[in-house]
Amino acid sequence: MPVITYRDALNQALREELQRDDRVFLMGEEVAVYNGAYKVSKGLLQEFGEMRVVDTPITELGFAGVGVGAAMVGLRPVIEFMTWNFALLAIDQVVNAAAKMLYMSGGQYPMPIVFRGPNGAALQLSAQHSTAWESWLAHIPGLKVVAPGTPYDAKGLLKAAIRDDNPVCFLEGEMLYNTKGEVPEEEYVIPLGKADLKREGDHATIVTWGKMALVAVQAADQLAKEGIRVDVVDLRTVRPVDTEAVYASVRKTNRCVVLEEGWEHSGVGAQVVDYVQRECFDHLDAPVLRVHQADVPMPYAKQLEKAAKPDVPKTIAAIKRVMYLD
Amino acid sequence: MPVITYRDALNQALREELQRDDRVFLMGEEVAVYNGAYKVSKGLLQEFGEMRVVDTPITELGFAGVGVGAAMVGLRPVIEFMTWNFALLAIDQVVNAAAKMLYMSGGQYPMPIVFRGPNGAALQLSAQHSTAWESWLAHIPGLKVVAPGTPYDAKGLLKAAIRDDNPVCFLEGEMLYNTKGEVPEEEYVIPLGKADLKREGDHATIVTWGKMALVAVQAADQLAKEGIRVDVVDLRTVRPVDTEAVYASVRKTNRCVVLEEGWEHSGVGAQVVDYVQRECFDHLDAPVLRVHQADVPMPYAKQLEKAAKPDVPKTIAAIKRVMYLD
Amino acid sequence: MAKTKKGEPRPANAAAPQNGAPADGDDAALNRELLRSMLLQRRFEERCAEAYAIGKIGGFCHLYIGQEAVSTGSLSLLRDDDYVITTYRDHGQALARGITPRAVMAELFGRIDGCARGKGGSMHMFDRNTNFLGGHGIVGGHVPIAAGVGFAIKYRGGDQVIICFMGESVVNTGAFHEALNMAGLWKLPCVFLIENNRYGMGTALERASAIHDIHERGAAYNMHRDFCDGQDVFAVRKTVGEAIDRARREQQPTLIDVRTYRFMGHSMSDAVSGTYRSKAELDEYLKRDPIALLRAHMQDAGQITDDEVHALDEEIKGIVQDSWDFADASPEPPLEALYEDVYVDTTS
Amino acid sequence: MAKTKKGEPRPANAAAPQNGAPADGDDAALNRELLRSMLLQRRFEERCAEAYAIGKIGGFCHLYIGQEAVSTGSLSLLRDDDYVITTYRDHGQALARGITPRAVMAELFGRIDGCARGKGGSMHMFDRNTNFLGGHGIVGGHVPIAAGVGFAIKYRGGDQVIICFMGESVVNTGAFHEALNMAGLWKLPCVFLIENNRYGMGTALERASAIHDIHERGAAYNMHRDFCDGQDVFAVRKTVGEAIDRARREQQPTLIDVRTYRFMGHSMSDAVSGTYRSKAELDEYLKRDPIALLRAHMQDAGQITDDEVHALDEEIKGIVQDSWDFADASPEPPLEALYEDVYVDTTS
Ligand SMILES: Cc1ncc(C[n+]2csc(CCOP(=O)(O)OP(=O)(O)O)c2C)c(N)n1
Ligand SMILES: Cc1ncc(C[n+]2csc(CCOP(=O)(O)OP(=O)(O)O)c2C)c(N)n1
Ligand SMILES: [Mg+2]
Ligand SMILES: [Mg+2]
Repeated sequence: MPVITYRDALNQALREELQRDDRVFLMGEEVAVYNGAYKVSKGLLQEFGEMRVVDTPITELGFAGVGVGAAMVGLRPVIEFMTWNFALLAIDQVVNAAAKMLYMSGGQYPMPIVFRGPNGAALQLSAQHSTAWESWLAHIPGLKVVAPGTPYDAKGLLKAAIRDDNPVCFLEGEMLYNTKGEVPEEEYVIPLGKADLKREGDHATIVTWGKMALVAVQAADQLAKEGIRVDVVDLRTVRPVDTEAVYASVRKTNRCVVLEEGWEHSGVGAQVVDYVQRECFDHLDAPVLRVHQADVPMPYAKQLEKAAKPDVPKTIAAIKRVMYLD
Repeated sequence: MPVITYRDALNQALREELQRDDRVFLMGEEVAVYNGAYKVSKGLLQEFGEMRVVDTPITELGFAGVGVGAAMVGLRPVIEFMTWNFALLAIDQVVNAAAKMLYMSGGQYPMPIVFRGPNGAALQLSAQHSTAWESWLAHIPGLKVVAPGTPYDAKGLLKAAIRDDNPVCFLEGEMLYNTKGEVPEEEYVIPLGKADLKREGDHATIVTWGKMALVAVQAADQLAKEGIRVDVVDLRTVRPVDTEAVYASVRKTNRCVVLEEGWEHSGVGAQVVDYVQRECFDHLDAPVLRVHQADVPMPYAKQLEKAAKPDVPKTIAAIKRVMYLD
Repeated sequence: MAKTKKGEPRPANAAAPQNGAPADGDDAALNRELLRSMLLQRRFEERCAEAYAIGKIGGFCHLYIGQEAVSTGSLSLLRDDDYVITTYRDHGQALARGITPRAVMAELFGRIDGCARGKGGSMHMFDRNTNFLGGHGIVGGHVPIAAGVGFAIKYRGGDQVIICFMGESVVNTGAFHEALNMAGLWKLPCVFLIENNRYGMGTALERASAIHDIHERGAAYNMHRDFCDGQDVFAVRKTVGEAIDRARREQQPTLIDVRTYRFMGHSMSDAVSGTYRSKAELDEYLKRDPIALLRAHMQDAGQITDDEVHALDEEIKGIVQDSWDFADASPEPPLEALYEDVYVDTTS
Repeated sequence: MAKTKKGEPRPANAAAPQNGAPADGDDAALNRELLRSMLLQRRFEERCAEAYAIGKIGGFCHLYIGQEAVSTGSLSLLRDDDYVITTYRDHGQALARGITPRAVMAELFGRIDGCARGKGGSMHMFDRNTNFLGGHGIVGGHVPIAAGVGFAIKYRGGDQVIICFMGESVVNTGAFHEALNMAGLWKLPCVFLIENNRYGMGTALERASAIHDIHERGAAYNMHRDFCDGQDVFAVRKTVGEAIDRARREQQPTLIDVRTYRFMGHSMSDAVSGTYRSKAELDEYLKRDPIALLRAHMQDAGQITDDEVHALDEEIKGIVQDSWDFADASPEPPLEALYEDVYVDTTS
């Protein structure tokens, strides 16, 4: 199977869906002439022309709304946010328009739109460019929220997101774009809302998604060397959550750590904890623990940033704590 | 003690703080000539003049930013959002500017600013006007988030919020403005971050805040008639959470229900569950349960709206479930 | 979803001149359609006020009384395959576009036969059949959406247009600015129609906008711009007609300041006058009631008699009563509906 | 927090003419200050590029090379108690305003002696001592903040002004529009200074804005507007000087299109030319290097000799090297700093 980058996997997904359905178009800042700020849309302008790969002014609120309008009348926009940090400016369109349109129109206006872009921290980008937004987005009924951690998942889930007739927020990772993995040549689509067991074990469960799937797998592999076997349940989609997959794992392992990139307070991780304690109450041998960003805006200085971020050692420590090994 | 409305309590707090400190000003849509869309600022224009009680154009992003700028150079703005739904347009200023300014300036620019307005649903205002935003706001380090449920709390907390040198999001309730309660004549200030035990009991705990404090108290009073005694822990501030108050109650009652106005997924309620299961694991005799809005945008039709909202019967049912009485 | 039912009034756009040329006042049949459309809105809104007072309508309710020439004049020029989008003050345009009074009233009553199945309410009228894209509650929020519809029309190479109605406060919002810049830059077939009723809630235009001739904002986007008297349905038709032509034939957007006035409070919870505008000012504007002006014109031109006006009015009152009865009889949405329409379960 | 240290260059504003009158080219002492300021920025940025390449600076890093006449020209006119706010492309203004090269470099290196204690980095220079209100990373986000500072000045009855620097892309953002409308409406003492380097990342102005003379956007806000050559420090001083006067004396805002060019890529990760702009175009603009232009003027006017230029350059290189050494020696923030500055624990 070809080994390609996460970036190329996304590029393939976009290309294939643009080819497959001429209602699909890509719009955002620098997506066309510049090939994308992170080169995810490389070559698409040449192949599909400027009506289908559209550079916008710096107007997140405006072009998100353009996407909503186009989706209302039957197109299938893929709206790129250069990063999700800037999507805050557009969030009214995502939440008050895209997510609510079907409902407030009494079912008349489905919203086949994808909002996508890198989410969370890269390296030393400081406070305004480093936030992971999935907890906000997952809060909102009407949205689906997807956060793939591998090239394979990225491609299959982006294709599914574009084909879905609901608004999908698709969270990529700047630090993931260069990561590599196997991606089949033949077409495939991964259904939204299905978790993937990235590692199997019976001592404890790590529930995670997005960029942290990599961290979880690394932690699992390191723990394996110490004889500790953990399940890594990669949710891939944080709205809806594949609760059955989570419950199945926790009922097997009786211990659970939730690993997320973002902040603790009212994070998706808290929701997973809520699900687990509610449905696996009698199975739990320890409180569910969480690993997440320090409760601070992201600092610039290298070692502060490192200290702020969730990582493999912190994950391993949490696993050991739920196993009462520390 | 005088009995006044929640609206008048807020009005008193604003008036007193405007009198006390001439760096304090109030800005927002319709706050001046119109006396506030919900009349919270009644009479303030006459008393303090148009430089200190300022009507704005409909530009949430813009005037929130004006507040941030004014706060940077030493004023103490109180920014009114006509409702928090519209604050989505301004959220970049609240989150990326106000909440992060102190940190990214390395401690040089504190942000003494209050963002306030009604939060959550009133009656039949439909999908775009009915959202409770505390779960989003509480997610953000750098913000404090306050949600008073009674006139007494509203006044004391708003005064504290205005005096605080950090950015405070202050969530009121359209449905609370006309509710009444005792408010002393003499000055008082309620510290942010302190919960209040609104009812005392030993069978179970209800943790709640904001508008739902009323619902919780009503539920408690009804349960009392059936001989079920519950603690009502009114957090009043959802960032930071007074976890000690929560733990103390749950360690006493061993059963807990979290009641919130907003949506379930990654709500503040989930965070409270996380705290409780982590710190009171061995005390819990049942999973923590939650009562919250149905996972849908708010519908207009009266009985659908009623079905969507958390209320006294749903709270009582949850209490009975954690007590295994159903 | 609303379907046009037999026996209900046809929308005025049935009478739209094929070539989009401005109507002069000579076309008696047309004028009668315009009068009917405007009168329907007036009588409908009067009954809404009544229904609101007795609690049959809830939530926020923004009446359109005084502005009827704007909706009727502009929408009378559209084709069926064109698009309309507007704000929360949407009853008037909904009716003028041809959503049935029954479906609009049922929506207001929160019933299953409403044009949004009772889920939207007063602020969120939607109707796929008439390309009525809502009823939006966030001031300014629908303007980029309108640009997106314009984009889609251009994307498909169609010759439809969209009219985007908005209050004059909208011109101060960031959403307006971002949308109009893109519409000007990309040459989108949009008519941005400001219903300038001089107040945003309690704030006079002059207290909110740094310029007062607000169509001049169009200059910032290299956009055609115009203004007209919004109480004169012929003036509206002329000015909007030119803009529609420009959008349809040249894919050029236009910003129009249509100067009108609302005769009621901002919403049902706002006094008609007293705080931010005087009774005297209101009285002055009441002299330019758009319906009275059209009727006077028609009477002067011998196009309608007093008796005919009276008969028309009675007919319309009957239609509105029918819509009330219909809405009242329509069931509330079943509880299962709560969880419907959050997601569709289709993919394409 | 940065304090001006002895032996470090004084900011050019030390030489600001008391009456704010535009400088002509005859004032040798002034011109030498201007040259010094611009050269400092140039040499500083060159070393930043080097430091970035070897990983001493991380994150996004947007250099100012080519635009130095804009910062120096405009900030040379400010008083110490005036305010400055800008974007992520902020090293140049930080130095021109008088934050020490040491404090700026230490910030870039992420060290405790940085002007934001290592927490801000390249995009977030802050300095309370010089009223330097940041370094902001959200395009357009700082423009309402600038209006807020203008509001505060007016609130207090002061006669300060604020200069708000921004890239030309900013004029398309909603934040810009909302802020400028309020500044125009309320007459705030703000100078909105567009550093129009013709590109927002890879997007040419003409592909993003529906109008190309972007200062004309000011008309939409009833605001004074002007433009000038941003490579000519005298032209910048003249045009910005008038705007500062207007702000200070009449509390009138101005929007200025200062036409400049960046000689480097958008950030350190962007090629200098090749994709969205040609080498030929770049070469054409390089002929109008603002520092070369000023030096040529001074040499022609006999205000400076080659030897003096060389000596000045060497001195400045020494200062920059000193800033590097200082930054390199400055400790990383201790781990406790992670949790500091999230909240203050004071009330007022
Ligand atoms: C973003 C936003 N801010 C505030 C409001 C509250 N609000 C509803 S209508 C209105 C006034 C709008 O005035 P205008 O645009 O002139 O329209 P009109 O009501 O006069 O038709 C305001 C402030 C809102 N709905 N959305
Ligand atoms: C709201 C927002 N959208 C997108 C970005 C990403 N971005 C950073 S700089 C930039 C280009 C800005 O160009 P301009 O305003 O002309 O300033 P210049 O970089 O040329 O100085 C973009 C798109 C951002 N930081 N903020
Ligand atoms: Mg109006
Ligand atoms: Mg630029």
